Amino acid sequence: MGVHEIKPGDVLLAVEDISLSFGAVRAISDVSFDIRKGEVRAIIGPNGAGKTSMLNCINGFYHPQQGTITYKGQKRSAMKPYEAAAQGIARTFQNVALFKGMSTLDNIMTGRNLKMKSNLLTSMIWWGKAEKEELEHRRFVEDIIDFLEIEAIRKTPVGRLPYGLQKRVELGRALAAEPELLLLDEPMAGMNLEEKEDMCRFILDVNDEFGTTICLIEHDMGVVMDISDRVMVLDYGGKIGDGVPEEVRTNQNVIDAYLGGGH
Amino acid sequence: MEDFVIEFMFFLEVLFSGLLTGTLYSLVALGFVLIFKASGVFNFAQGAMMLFAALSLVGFQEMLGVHWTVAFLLTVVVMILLAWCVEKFVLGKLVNQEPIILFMATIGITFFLDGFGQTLWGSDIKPLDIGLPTGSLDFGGIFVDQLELVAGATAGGLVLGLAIFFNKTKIGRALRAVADDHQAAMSVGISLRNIWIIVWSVAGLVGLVAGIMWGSKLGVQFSLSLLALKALPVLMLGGFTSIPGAIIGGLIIGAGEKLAEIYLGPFVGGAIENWFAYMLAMVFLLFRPQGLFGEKIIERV
Amino acid sequence: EDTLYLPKLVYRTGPFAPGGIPTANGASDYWAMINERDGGVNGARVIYEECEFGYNTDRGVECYERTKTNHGGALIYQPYSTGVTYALTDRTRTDKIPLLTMGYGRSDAGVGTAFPWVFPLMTNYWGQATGIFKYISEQEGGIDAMKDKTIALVYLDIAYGKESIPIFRTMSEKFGFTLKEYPVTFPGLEQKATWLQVRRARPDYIVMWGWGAMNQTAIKEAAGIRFPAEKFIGNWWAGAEQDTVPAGDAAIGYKSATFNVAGKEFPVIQEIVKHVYGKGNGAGEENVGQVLYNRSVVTQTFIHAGILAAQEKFGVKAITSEQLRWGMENIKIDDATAAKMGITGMVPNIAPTCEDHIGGGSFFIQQWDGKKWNLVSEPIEPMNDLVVPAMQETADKYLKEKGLEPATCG
Amino acid sequence: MSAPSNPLLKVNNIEVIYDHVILVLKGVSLEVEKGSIVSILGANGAGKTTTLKAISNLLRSERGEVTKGSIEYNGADITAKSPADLVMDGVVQVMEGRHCFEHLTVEENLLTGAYTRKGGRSVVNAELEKVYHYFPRLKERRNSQAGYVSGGEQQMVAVGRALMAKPSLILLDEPSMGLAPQLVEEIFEIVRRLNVETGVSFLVAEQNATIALKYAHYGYILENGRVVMDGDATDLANNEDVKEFYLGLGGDGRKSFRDVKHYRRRKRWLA
Amino acid sequence: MFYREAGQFKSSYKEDQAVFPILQDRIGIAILLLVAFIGIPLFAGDYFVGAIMTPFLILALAAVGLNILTGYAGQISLGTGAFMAVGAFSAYKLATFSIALGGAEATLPLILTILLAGVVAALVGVMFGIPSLRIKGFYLAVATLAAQFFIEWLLVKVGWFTNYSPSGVITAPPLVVLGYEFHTPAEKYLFTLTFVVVMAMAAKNLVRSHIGRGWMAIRDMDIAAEIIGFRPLQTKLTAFAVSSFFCGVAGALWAFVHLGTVEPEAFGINRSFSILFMVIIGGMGSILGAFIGAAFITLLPIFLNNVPPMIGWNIGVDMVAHLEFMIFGVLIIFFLIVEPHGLARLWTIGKEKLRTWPFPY
Ligand SMILES: Nc1ncnc2c1ncn2[C@@H]1O[C@H](COP(=O)(O)OP(=O)(O)OP(=O)(O)O)[C@@H](O)[C@H]1O
Ligand SMILES: Nc1ncnc2c1ncn2[C@@H]1O[C@H](COP(=O)(O)OP(=O)(O)OP(=O)(O)O)[C@@H](O)[C@H]1O
Ligand SMILES: [Mg+2]
Ligand SMILES: [Mg+2]
Repeated sequence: MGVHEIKPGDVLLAVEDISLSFGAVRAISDVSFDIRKGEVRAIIGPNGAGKTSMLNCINGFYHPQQGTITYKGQKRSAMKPYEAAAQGIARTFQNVALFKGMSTLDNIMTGRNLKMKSNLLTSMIWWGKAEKEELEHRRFVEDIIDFLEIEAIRKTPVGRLPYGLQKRVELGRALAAEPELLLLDEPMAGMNLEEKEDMCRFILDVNDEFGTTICLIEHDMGVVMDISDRVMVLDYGGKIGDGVPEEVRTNQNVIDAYLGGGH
Repeated sequence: MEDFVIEFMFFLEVLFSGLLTGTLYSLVALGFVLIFKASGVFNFAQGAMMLFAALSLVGFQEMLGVHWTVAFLLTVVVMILLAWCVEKFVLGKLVNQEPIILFMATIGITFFLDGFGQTLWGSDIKPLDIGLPTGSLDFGGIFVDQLELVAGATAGGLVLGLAIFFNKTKIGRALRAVADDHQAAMSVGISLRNIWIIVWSVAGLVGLVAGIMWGSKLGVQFSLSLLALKALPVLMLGGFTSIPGAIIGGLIIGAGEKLAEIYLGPFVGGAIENWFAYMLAMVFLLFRPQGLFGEKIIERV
Repeated sequence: EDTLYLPKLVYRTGPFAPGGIPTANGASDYWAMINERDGGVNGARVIYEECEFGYNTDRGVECYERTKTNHGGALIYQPYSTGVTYALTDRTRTDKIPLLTMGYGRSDAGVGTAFPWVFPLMTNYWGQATGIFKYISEQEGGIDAMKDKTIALVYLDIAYGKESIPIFRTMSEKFGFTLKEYPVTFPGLEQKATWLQVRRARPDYIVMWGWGAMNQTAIKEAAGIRFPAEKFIGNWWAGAEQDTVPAGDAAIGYKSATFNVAGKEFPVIQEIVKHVYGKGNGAGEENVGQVLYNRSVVTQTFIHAGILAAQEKFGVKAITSEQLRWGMENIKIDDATAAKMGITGMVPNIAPTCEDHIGGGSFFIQQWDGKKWNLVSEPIEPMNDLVVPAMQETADKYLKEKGLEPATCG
Repeated sequence: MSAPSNPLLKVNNIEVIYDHVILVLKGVSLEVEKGSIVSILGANGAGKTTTLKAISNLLRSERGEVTKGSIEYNGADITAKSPADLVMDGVVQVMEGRHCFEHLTVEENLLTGAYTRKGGRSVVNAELEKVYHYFPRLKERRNSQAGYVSGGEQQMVAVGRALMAKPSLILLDEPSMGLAPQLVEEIFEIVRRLNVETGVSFLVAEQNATIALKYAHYGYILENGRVVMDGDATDLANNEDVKEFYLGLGGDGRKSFRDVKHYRRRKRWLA
Repeated sequence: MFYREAGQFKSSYKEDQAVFPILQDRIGIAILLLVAFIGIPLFAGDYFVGAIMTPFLILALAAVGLNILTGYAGQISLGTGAFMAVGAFSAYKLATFSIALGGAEATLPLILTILLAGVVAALVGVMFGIPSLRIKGFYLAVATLAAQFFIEWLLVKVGWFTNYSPSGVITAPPLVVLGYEFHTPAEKYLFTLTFVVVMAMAAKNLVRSHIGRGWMAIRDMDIAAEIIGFRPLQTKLTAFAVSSFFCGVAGALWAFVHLGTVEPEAFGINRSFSILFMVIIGGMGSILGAFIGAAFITLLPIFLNNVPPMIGWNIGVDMVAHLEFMIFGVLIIFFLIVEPHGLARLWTIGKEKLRTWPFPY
């Protein structure tokens, strides 16, 4: 069945009371929320609240025991991560998950794989089809590299990059897939102010230049409150708040459970 | 009816001798497990260590004409020395490298030991006799090899002892820590040095015991090191990190390959033991990718 | 100065060293003796050179290529390894160097027209199989007595071990005994399953096609199932001190084929003791007189005879490998030459020709008494009526696949 | 505090090279007074982690080496000491990026932290309880494999594990990474408590400058491999540049992250 | 290594993506090829060409194959020998196929025979690759070891594979391409060299394509790879297929070009191990590494073995062999300590140093 067109503002992804548990541990319990096309959606909450697990459910790495996920108006049963990727969901990870053995460039190129068609034979011969394709995508990737200002480390094996830069490369890899929905798990952890600002710029640019829908997890309240359109708050796997930053900031439960006195 | 009984007796005999042979494999596998547990290193040199130990034992007996117990002690010393060298000149310099690299390093050790052992003790086949019983006992038509009984008992004892040592002492925990993350282990003050020397010594000792068992069976010769290949499926089936796994795996593989050889073999031309052992292990792994008792493989983002 | 270059591929290391060492020592001692005693062959000094290949085929080939052109060219090769033999069959053909594979290698290599450069001599595996069967039937009182008998063939499950199976099958059809085949997985360190089966089958005789570590394990296992040792017969690669000594008492009574006799009493061995060890040289005193040692010595004497024949025919001392081929095809080991070589009673007589690279040899059965090997049979002739056609058949197939023309003799 | 007489830790102008080719530290010097909290600030790749690893000597296992300069602890040169010995001497590092022992449970992880502790179970258990008291969350998850607990929980494990060794100098590498805001505060509260109560000294590499300077006595600022600035935490906190580039308090107070999109600040101390 | 870019400006991505971006390298490679194709056959003796270079090249090809599987896709394999055997024996069957139909002239063209043999090996490889979806790391070795022993056994057991030759050996037909017979060692060497060069180039192209990146992604972090859209099974199986194809061809060459008459034992477990060693020592994930590794594992021992006689130091051959073993072992360890990522990496680092000399940093 064809997926009907989704306009900005419509619900891109709807999560209906899903629950996920690992043996005794209840990581998520009956959480429902939605992500609208074109918005920046934030998920916050104390450590171990179930934020990462939520992303894992969305892109099919975890399969909730209960509840449904509707993407582009299509209810989907348990799917494999690579199927989710094929549908335009890309993400970054909390513990950087780059391909350590490869250069920055190659890492970002892997983001293009779903778009590359040349087969074994043509790739072996290389000259002609494969090379042409490779160059096209290389151009696209170089744009991303410029955009993220990591030209200098193009050829560096990522294993050696400082933590912050690794996160940036990871973002690049996700962007390379030209995703419709971009999931970011603590993209700014371990960055200093200036780098966070850069990161924000990238996220916001992606958001309004390509209209990419973004769902991010972040512990830096400053960032979250400033750049996100709507914020959902999880605690012990349950949803304790959802709404525009202002509401959330003032929501007593949220303050008790998460923000603490400091804010 | 009559021949059914005979058939059944025979089946029992096959099963039993399979299990015993299995314990002989476990003896070899045990050495692998110890070292893998302690460093995530797949120690290719285990076979060579076993051969080297056995060679040294016989060598000392011949050369010095001493009683085997003395030779045994001398050999133990040698193996500890070996462990020390391995740490000092090899592993100590390869901390925090990927397992495959350490694996390759142990291959270097293998080549060295093979050469060194033969230089010291020659390549001739040497009978090894420390008075272990030979020949078979007859339990109402079921023959049981005495040597294998002894081997089985020894294997059981070793496993028990080691299991206790590694689970009851804090060294046990330290080992698993090291295997998980060399750097983090150092950062909490675990001295890789000591851990590795201890473990390689113990592995050397286990190798010596295995060497004695197989040596009295086959005579001490280069081929002993080939036994490593018999231990591999045992190891994988039991799980690289599990001491009890080594023995259970041994029993399963031993019985499995014998039964297969005798009840399947004839239909396909026989001599299927070798690959059957691996196929069997593979089937188990398909259901438990970390082996029966191995540590679960963490899959998480 | 005239020299004769005899390189030898040896394996003094690795898993098969126990068999490789005495073999190598025999050769090196023999030529040391010849040089020492007669200053070479007719005054042409023998350059004997070893190349270690550890029973590893690649290295064997490398050794061959390394040595073949040294010292004016190698005269002949004797690899003592099935794998290397196969790998060298082509190469020696192109390089025109004889390949002496006495007692091993392809069974069909005896067909001189198909394998002009290969010399199995004596007998091949098929001949040996038929001979062993003959011996057994004699024990049982004649071929007919074999009808209701069972023979178990325990063999190492590699190319070498399987070589004798076809001929055994033919014989069991022809003579009506039951044949039971029991492969042993390489390298044969662990044979429980095999012997449990043997025990259940209760054969009258066991014939073993084994090599290396497999042998003494088998001998022990056989004792383990209480099988009468004197009805357990190995082929001639399963009948050396290296196989019986480690097996201890289990080996007492065990029999095996051999085409050479063990012991020190033979003149040639005495000469070696006198001229080599007597002068404080020699490769390994402990091996002198052992089966494999003597076998190697005998093999060298055949080469020696070949050289003499060639020297005589071509009237040169430093003969070439091609001339040696003629020599090998024209050796006559009769009582006279045997005496001259000092091998009287040590090995059966043979007389190969251009077409027949076996030379109608025969062999003995020997038995281990716990200390030494003793002959327990007269020379046994193979059943050539069975063997020869079979050889011819596979030899022709070989030529066809290789796209080769049979060599002409004349 | 002015140039101190006999600091607990003294790093003299060290140079660090990785893989024999990559020069990372180009002469870093710093000192940690006994009983003080010192923080290192700096951009990504400035060399904070490298500095800490050089001190705890974990560098070698990364194929990096200190090629110039010296590191003294309690007046003794420790450049040659093995990490294990250093822990014995009371120098413990909490590594960047949650290095847990994945296959061990949370509790086992903490217990390995006490590997070097003498004096029986009781002592260790007491310590364990303390850590659980600091991080209640860990107590809840004590029996689950560390590999499966959440990122923040892993971070807690890493910090807690270091505390178990009862060290006298703790090297913290980005302790706040991935922790919820109130926990960040808590961690630094713990740091202060330990510092005040038991006189433990801290060397903290931290990106969150605001909080780092709030709790530290002294601070260093690293820019690609060199110390470009150091001073008392309070002085640093009031330094205009630091304010702007690390605390995000330009002349006109804190900027919104939305606005940064329209301009780029780029200034570096001459390094 | 930021400075790597220094002075290496490329005006187009095409140039930047060239296999040898740096001029000096291109010249070096050109010279190397000249020597290999012209110098060696002209000036080197039969021994060097026939007994050193040819086997070395064939094994290097197998190492390239295994490197694709283990070095690039991260799947440890101890079945290389078996896959080579499959190549050799299917080549034999294919070559003798039409002989069976009568009329030797009606045989398949040799090149085709060898390539098809590779394809057969690829299929077998895929079959034994399937468990890799669930079994990982060292445990995966079990699957490939099963392949190793099973296939070895099968070839010995089933007479059909050897056209019922009683000794279980196969004999290769003469090497005839378009009526020209490759006979002398030099000719055979050139035959091999051509194969190896072409296929190595193909391998290089493959690993720098998106397929190769897929393999490396799976190797470095299979979960992340799956999440960004690589299908694990598909990716792994392609790796198995391609790898086995290379090994298969290598096996066919080994039987047809190098040995001529082979028994299955020629492709035993030791072969599998030695090729794995080549990959690790040479450098995982490096085509160049496969060659350096092959050189190290095959040539070094021979060299060591030749040294004592050369320097006129006559000790027994057994002693020489023992020394060879020991020194070889020590060298393996030594190089691993100097550069764990293999000789190829050592080589590149060396070049880095050269390029930035005299100012290392
Ligand atoms: N695969 C798993 N197996 C077992 N427990 C798990 C697994 N994944 C997550 N958990 C548990 O589920 C809970 C939620 O984990 P999750 O990673 O989603 O937390 P989080 O919100 O991302 O926290 P943080 O902010 O620290 O990353 C945690 O208690 C964690 O221990
Ligand atoms: N193992 C290594 N091999 C080579 N270079 C390395 C290695 N580790 C770090 N580097 C380099 O050293 C420099 C400093 O790295 P380091 O991790 O110390 O920075 P950092 O200040 O800790 O950054 P972050 O704040 O992101 O953790 C970086 O440029 C990095 O590329
Ligand atoms: Mg998380
Ligand atoms: Mg850092």
